[in-house]
Amino acid sequence: MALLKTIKAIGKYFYDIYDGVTSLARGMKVTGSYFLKPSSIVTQKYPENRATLKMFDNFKGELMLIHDENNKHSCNVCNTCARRCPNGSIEIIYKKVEGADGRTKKVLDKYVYHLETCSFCGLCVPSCDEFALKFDEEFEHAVFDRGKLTKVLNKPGSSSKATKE
Amino acid sequence: MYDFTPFIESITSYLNENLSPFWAGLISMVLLGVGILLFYAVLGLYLVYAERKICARMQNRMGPNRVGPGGIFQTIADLIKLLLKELIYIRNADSLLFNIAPFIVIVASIMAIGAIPFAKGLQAVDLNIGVLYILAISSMGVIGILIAGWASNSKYSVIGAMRSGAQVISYELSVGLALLGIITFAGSMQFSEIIASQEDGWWIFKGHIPAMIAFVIFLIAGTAETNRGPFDLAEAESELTAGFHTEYSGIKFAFFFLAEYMNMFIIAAVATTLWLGGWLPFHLFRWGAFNTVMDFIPPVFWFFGKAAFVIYLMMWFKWTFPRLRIDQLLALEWKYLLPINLMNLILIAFLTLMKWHF
Amino acid sequence: MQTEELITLITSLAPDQKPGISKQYPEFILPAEKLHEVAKTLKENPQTKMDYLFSLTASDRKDGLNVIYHLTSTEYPHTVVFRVILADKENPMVATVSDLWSGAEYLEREVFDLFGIKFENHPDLRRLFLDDEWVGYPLRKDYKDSFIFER
Amino acid sequence: MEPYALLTFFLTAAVLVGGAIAFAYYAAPSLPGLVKSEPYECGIPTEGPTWIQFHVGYYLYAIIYLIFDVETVFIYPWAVVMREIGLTAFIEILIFFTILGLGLLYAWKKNALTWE
Amino acid sequence: MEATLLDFDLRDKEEYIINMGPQHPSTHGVLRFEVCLQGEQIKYLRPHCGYIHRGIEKMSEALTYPQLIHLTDRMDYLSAHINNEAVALCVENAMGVEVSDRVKYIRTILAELSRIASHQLWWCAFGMDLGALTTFFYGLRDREHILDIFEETTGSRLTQSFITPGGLMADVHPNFQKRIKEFITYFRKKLPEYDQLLTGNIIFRERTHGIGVMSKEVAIDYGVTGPSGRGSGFTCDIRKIAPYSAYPFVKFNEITLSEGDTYSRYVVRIKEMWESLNILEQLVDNIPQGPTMLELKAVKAPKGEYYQRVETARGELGVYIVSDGGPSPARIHYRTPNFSNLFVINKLAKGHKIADLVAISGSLDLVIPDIDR
Repeated sequence: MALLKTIKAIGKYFYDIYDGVTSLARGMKVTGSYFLKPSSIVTQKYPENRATLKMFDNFKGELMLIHDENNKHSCNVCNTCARRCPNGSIEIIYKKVEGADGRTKKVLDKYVYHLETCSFCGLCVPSCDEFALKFDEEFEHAVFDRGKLTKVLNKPGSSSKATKE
Repeated sequence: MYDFTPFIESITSYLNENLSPFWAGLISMVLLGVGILLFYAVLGLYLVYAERKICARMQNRMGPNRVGPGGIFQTIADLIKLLLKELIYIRNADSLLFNIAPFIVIVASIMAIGAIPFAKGLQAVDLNIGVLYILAISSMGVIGILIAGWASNSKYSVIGAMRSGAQVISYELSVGLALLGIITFAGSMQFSEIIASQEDGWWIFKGHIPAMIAFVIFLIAGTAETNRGPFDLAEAESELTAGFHTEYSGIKFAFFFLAEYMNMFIIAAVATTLWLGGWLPFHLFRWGAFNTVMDFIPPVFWFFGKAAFVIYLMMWFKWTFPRLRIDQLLALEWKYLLPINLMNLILIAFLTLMKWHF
Repeated sequence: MQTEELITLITSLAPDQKPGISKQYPEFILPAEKLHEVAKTLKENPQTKMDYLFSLTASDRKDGLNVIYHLTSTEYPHTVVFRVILADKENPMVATVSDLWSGAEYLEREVFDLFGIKFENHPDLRRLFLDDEWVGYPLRKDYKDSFIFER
Repeated sequence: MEPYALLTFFLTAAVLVGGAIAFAYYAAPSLPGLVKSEPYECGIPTEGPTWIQFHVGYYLYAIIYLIFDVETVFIYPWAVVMREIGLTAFIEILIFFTILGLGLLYAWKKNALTWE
Repeated sequence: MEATLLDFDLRDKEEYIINMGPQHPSTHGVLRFEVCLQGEQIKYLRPHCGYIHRGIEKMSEALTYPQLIHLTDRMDYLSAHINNEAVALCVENAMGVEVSDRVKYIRTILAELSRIASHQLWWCAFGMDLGALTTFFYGLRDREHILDIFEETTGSRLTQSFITPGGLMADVHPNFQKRIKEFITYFRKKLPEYDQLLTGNIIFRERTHGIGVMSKEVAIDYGVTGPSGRGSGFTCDIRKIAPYSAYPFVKFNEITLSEGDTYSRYVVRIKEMWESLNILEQLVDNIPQGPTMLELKAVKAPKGEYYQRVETARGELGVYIVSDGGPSPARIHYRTPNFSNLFVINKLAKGHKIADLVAISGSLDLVIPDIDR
């Protein structure tokens, strides 16, 4: 009985060696095969491929106010987006203008967007009933000065579609 | 063909004829020193670059590709960076030992190169106990690691030093016993004679399976001796942050880094010389034409080609396997490698006795 | 065990229990001094075997600090919620259940850290997330400090 | 050249290390600080002394190593002359290895080869 | 329960205390282990957390329910979809509304994709912990495919904020189904590679077998859930116990192993990836038509208390909402899986070596922001 046990132990000893060597060889086969396949390289040369780099359709890059070709946006200063933003990243500065019909109207002065506090949750875009907002594909946000992250989204000289008359 | 002996002899004789013996000796020393430095620097930089490229390819990456074509000057840029980095001194560290540790590591790796035959006649010293000399010198490096870990006065470093202590007491044996097999076959410890004994075939082929087993064991133990993955317990990045060289910065760290690669080269060079025929070209029986073509390739290329193959194997290990634990490291040596090694040596002795090797 | 049986069992242990507000799970409002006893019985009773405490938390309500225990069994599909209301906000105190469920030790430390509820017989009651020098208990409604930003 | 070659190697190493450190000493910036000179322990100050008596689990291995390493040195001369002496050397080494192997087996059986 | 106080008293004697973390390559975040060593053996260890405590629960008290999701994204950022789903389900339950089947299906698909992505990241980080550096890149390479699907549909790769109370932020991208099917075939080919590289490897097996054994009782006692608990035989899969979203419609197995060591925790995760692929395959072709957002006037939970359990990639996530009937919760508590999974580590690592601690903490798959919240 003891002999059988010893033989078994010795058998297991050699099986372990065989098992170990083959298992190591299997692992080496994987890495070795990738070594021989340059086509399997998945990394990209980033700044060089900037021209061909395309983000996905829905990519949430940076908030922007949509301007049409006449430099008009459709923000009507309802402040919903600012209220919906969990971080207070949107500040809408407006001025009161007397309209043609004599009533005072809110007109967008500055649409301030704090990129530094934005967490890209995307709550602002669907909240807008006028579809005035969207995310663009800009992803290179790095700047040296934090102040540069505070952006004014309405372009200079632009006006709202609502205050056309 | 491609014999370096006349070239070197002509230099020495030229110096001896034109200068006094003292100056001739000094100038030849300086020439040799410059040669070593150049060789060391080029080889070190090339090996670091090769490792980066190889591991990148295995990991589906591109590897260095910014500095120079294909990133070939990346390591030079790194070297300059490391040279210009601040040398941080650790409070309460043993400053003498702390500073001497990189020196010991570098000395071990440089002095071992002295006995390696790169080509016919291109060997600094052809000691009659060359194998023993390399074995003795290269194990000095571990002492440097031990000192570095202990002197840093950092807990991670001390644990790393303890681990390298465990490594030195284990793998030294396997390296020695694996080498003994070929010494038994060749009947000499002199590198030139070992190479001469392989004129008619490399030992890895002539020695049948026992020689191959010895080769594999030597590779495993050699990888462990150089503190490389999967045996990099002394620096074990994920456990000890950087192990024994946690506290070393700038150029002092670079020495440990460089020495690791040089030790790898030394192990590869020894494996090449003993098993793969050193600088001898690859010959097949009776294929006269094939053998002539092989002879045209200079021996230096043969040597470095074979060494590069062994180095590639070691890098392949490192980038595939997980790291061993300290008790497994010891168990692997004492329960597997050592008994196999002893049996293997008896087999080799038997083969030698019966003259069954070619 | 059905909800009715649970109610009878708990009522027999703590006669002054009150049914809680949750509609999701059977909930009981227990007096602080009875909590440990009831919890122990529910854990050890072979018919209930409430061996898995999946949530222990607190909330600051008008009637005092509530400590809420969510218990379930890994054998039976029943879940029970205990609530202990500590009206004394200066020195709220309740017995620890960390001797029954080891996981409770750290959950209680978290509650102590953020609500200041002390757990009697807790083996290691220290702050978990905040510094030991932190003043006040942030999740209480009356907590004020300079970091709080009013919208 | 030959007699001084190894000395040259040693001196080259000294020049390399000394030169590079000297260069770094002058070229690299040096802004020592109290925090900077602390040993690294993941950002937390070290607690207690580092150099205390350290329990290592492999002292038994160390003793066996000592034995085996000395024995290995004995085998080197044998290996060189094995070819010339032949059968006698083979039988002698067989006896030598039997004794050595028994020692290893004994250590194995005694669980000296298991990390406690 | 072994008393921590007793351990604490031992510190008076001369001991070798070493800090692992907060800046350590293998703690996967800012967590600190105070480890007491004897040689290489761990006498005891104490986890210290709070380095990344942001007070999400306090912040949430000032936010409306739809706004909560951008914070839950950042708890366990590797299963952001599932965290969002938990909040969404809890609020929907409170309001007594039910989303359309389309939303349920898409939520479940996204959740299973996150689970695979999370396990992939865990796999590569676990290999790194054990010193196999190549695994890291293979795992990330395959994870990119899932992140691309996420990016195309939700616009973000990590903190997606896509599942919201009442439905989804938007409908899925037209390529959604095609890409998932491509991914399933791709990943079915790559998963055996994981086994060849790591699972079968003798060094790996020796490193993980019998290390950090957690019995079923200990797992239940500490509330260790998810793959870590299931590796000990604790059947704690909320997808089976209390099915939500589209899980009642699919057939899948709860993977449990009884050994409870590091290796079985590893195997559970590998098998879960296969199982998640099966779930995806069942769902992806059958997404029904329907609205993706409920027409809700205002997202307000009625007065009361609500609890919702979901299964994230790391275990049971509970969302506990106390509402006063207002637009924002009076108190919200997240019972996070990693919190419970972390504190069992002293029990597991005691007596093992420092290298094993790395393996054990890796096998528990800790995400530190989820502990600290």
